Amino acid sequence: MWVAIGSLTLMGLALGALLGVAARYLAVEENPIEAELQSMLPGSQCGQCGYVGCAQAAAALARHEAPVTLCPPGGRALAEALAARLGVKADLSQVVDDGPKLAQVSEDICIGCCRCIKVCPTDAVIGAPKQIHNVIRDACTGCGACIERCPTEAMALVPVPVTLQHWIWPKPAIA
Amino acid sequence: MGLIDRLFKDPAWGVHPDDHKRPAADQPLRVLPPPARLYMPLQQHVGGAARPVVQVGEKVLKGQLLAAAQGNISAPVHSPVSGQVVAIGEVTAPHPSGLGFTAITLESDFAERWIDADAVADPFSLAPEEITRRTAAAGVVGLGGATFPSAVKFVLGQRLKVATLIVNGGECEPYLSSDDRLMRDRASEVVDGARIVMHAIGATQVLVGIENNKPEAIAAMQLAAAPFAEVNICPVPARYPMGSDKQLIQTLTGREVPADARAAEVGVLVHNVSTCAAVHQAVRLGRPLVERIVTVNGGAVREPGNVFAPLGTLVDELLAFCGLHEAPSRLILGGPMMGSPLAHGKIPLVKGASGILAFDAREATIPPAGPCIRCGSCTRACPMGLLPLEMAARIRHDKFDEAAALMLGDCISCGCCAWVCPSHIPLVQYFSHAKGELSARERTRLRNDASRRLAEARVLRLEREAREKAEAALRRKAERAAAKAAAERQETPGETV
Amino acid sequence: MSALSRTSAAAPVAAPHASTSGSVTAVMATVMLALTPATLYGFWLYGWPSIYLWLITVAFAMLGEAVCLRLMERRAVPVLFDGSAMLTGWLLAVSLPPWAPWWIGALGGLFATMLCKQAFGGLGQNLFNPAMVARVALLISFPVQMTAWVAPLPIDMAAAPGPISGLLVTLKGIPQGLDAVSSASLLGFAKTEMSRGVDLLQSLPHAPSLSWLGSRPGSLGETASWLIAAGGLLLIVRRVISWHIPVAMLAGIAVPAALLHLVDPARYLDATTHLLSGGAMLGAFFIATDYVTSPNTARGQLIFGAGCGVLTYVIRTWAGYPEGVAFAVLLMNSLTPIIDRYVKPRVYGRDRQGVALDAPAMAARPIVGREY
Amino acid sequence: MKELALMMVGAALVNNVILARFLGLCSFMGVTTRIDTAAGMGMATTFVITVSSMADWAVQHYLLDAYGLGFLRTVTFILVIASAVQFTEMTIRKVSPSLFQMLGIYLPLITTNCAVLGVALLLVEGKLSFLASTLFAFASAAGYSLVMIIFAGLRERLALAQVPRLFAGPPIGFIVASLLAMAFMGFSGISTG
Repeated sequence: MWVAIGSLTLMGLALGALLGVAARYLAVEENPIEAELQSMLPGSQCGQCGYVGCAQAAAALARHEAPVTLCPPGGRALAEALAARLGVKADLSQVVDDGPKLAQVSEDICIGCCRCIKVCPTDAVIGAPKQIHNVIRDACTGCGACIERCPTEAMALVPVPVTLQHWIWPKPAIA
Repeated sequence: MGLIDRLFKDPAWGVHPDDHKRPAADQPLRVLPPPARLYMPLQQHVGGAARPVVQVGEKVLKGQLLAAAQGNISAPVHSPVSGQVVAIGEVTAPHPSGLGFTAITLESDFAERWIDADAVADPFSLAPEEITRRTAAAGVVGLGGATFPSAVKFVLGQRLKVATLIVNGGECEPYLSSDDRLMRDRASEVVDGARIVMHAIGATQVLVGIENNKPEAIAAMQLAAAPFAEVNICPVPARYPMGSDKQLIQTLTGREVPADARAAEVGVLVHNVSTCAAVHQAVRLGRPLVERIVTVNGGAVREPGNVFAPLGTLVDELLAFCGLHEAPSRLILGGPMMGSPLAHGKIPLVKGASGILAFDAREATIPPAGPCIRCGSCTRACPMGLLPLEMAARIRHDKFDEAAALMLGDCISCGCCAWVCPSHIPLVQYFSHAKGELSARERTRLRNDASRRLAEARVLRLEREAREKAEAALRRKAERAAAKAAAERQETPGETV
Repeated sequence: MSALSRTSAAAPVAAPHASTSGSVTAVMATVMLALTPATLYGFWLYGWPSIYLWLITVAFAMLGEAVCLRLMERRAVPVLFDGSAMLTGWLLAVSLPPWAPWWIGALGGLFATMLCKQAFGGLGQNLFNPAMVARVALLISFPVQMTAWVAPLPIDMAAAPGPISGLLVTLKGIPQGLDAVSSASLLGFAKTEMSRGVDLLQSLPHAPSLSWLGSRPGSLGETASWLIAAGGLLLIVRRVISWHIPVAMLAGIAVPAALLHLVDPARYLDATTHLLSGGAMLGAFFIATDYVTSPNTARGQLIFGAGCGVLTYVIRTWAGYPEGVAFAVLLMNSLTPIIDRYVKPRVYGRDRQGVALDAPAMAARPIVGREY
Repeated sequence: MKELALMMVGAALVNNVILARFLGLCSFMGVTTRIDTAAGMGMATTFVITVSSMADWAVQHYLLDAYGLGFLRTVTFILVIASAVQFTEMTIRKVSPSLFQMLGIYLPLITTNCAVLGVALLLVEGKLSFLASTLFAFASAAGYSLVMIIFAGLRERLALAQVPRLFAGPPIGFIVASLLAMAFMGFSGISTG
């Protein structure tokens, strides 16, 4: 009886001590995956995922608290990349990815209120008070933050037109 | 071409489709009279589109500059007829998408009046830079189908001190015979052009690779090249895709072009025979590239053959010139292995168009695709040593990164794999789809990087503005305080004095 | 005019706009053609029961395929007649004991196409050779029936069962007392004698004889080595298969056999015996070369073939079963994805590891054009 | 020497932990979607099996047998195994975070991987010497890794196949496993010859 208790206690203590030593030498400071995830995210801090910014979203992803499909601007490609990186299976059927979009100002409705300029995360809207605003296409991420702010619904997201250079062969129909 | 040759001498890669070149190749070259209306696209080359320099309503002469090159890699466009500019607008591009692109519409006055040619009697007395300049000004681009501006390649060749010019007379695509016809009829122009190119890039020898299924062309070229020791005519086995740069270089020199390098980096430069003839026209005669030989072939064509046609001619006009038995079941720009399907015939002839194929119903029928049986035919046929079946299986499941890891990027879209597939799987379409998706992702990535920088810049800006605002507030406060103090002082002047 | 040249504006058809005249059905037909002489010889050698067994096996293989296609609500006709199910049934039939009862063929045929092929998604998707899976499953489940070899009893001999009594053999089993039944093939005989402690030098003179002609007890279509080899050569000449797998597999059997026979002839059979026994020839030319379940690079095929050969030899020599081709093929089938993953052809402009070649080194190479 | 070699072949191939003894099926189905992951799992489990069987041998001989504490066998063995697993987990987390991510929950679950305890108990049953038991454990683990890698290769290809909906996922996985087990039956009889 005492031999059993004693031996088990001793074994536990010895192995525990061993692990304790090992834990000191093999300590991992931070989750290195977080920085990598953050670099994969768009980084426009648009907030559509519900987190304050991309860094917070990356942290949530690393803790497996957020779904890989969280980022609307990243679309399907980003969701796939995140799923592969995190080694999880993602249900990508829910991701609506109907191509990249751009904000566009409807010039006869815009009143030049400048509200969209203030919310644009990439400074893609230019204009001055009482002047019709415009969107710099190369800078717009299509995040849609301006749409909600526009008091006259002059802002709309339009799909990026397909050009000869950007046209993609359709995938063959699977036999 | 015996069994021994087949076993040991012929390359292991590639396929050997029925070439269907004759009788079209044996028909004498016909000249298409200028059509009433032509559509000269601004982008007939790799690189930036040309910028129009003519106004609607302006009268132009044949060979007059219509649009100037724009950017480092670009080529100008010249008028293929004399006449009048009637519009600058959109026409359907010779592209599988059927999307439009900008073209200058011309109305021909049928006078065929050329601009005053700036001919050069002895191009070999010119500096290489001058030849390059003239070639660029004439709008010469790679006429084999790649349509890369030739002058840019000359500069590359000069810079990398290329010693060997390879002239590509492979023309391995079935049905096509425009290069064959050119070499038979204008061999001396090709040889002269090749020597001018050699002079321009500072090379010391020219190797002309011609597939051995064109004995007449080989004979004509040998005759034309006889006076010039540096020009060697090298018959090569007729095997698709011998006309691909990389495979021709490998066959003629034993060198391979490394995956991340250009041909010039291994000391060779490849130009098509038609390009050489165009250089001859441009430098020796001062004529810009406004016409080309195009093969009109296919089961639906009544009189298949080669036609010398002005660029910008509609495909319909070419087909009408050669006659049709029946409504074509499929129209193809280029050869059957790599050509683009055309949605209709209202598409202009461009610089890179070596052939127009109008297939009848029988030719256009490809059996429906079946499952892959992993027979490995595609692997054996692939001239690049890739694994088409493995890449396609991954692309089918949208695993583009895995396909890229199998070197999808090295695929030259030659079509050998899809041609040889007993299950008739459209492998090339899988690869084109995946390449498009991958480049779209790359664009998205670059865009994301750019927007991240913009977002960071915005944060900095907001911080700076807040700081400046605070400073300004402080300053105003200080000024106000100072002003107040001054006012107080003014009220009590006695103290300051 | 434009109306004349208008083609369908639907989804564009990608290049190439031409295609080989070959097809899956043509490939299957060529393999069946190559298999025909050995099968006909088997029919002649083992008489009517073998013909019935062949018919039943092929019929049930196709039935299994048809049932699965119906269950998946796909049109059965085009897939059923692409020849793959028939070939699967055929290959299974020729590897069965010729006088096996009908339910062996029926079960095997159904098992091969339903569980080993259609469950994976049909042609091209299976991981294991369906015919060999069925054969192994039968061998494990019904060892008695699957090793009841009959001595050759050519169809034109008086003692051979006629069409009616042959049918009875297939349906009701081999009648008692028919002296056509012989206990074992040479490999089985050697194994039994060895386990009784009789070494080969003493037992071999009493062993069933072997020959290229194939007049020996064995599976339906496995015995006529020269006919199988001729069929295999036809496939190689017609470029249906390449030489790599057959040569590597036969070498994989012959080399260790020859070496060990040299070391101890009393314990190890010689190479010729191994090559002519069992399913070695059939396996090398028709079974291991199955496209779907073998690697598709030349080097991979050499590894695969050699593996099949060596494993066949190992199982024949040391393991419990007298014949190892089926097991060896299945084991190598399971390794095929790994071989395919690590053995890839060299990509143009890259070395074997996929690293781009060095441009300056390449530029320094002398220009060597070949004369054509 | 020959006996040892035969015993190792028997432990690795003939009486394969997964295919013949049906141990460790949890990780066999769980982490074999990719070859890399399966190889990582195989190495981790090999380490755990080998180390813990060495320790277990010592525990069995010098503690349990010596003091007649046979009833403590399972508890003590699990204690040893759990420690080995903890150590492995820490090492992998340090050395290869991506492998750590991919193995996920299956890494700590090596503790409850019956293959580990199974091999340890088989050793006790076999009453082998220290060297023989270590080699037996290593060979068993190598057989486990081999089958894991083969199965992962097959599943990678299966992921590209168009398996009917009815069979997709675990069903076809088990069918493949059964066919693989059948193929491995070809080795039966080797270790006794």
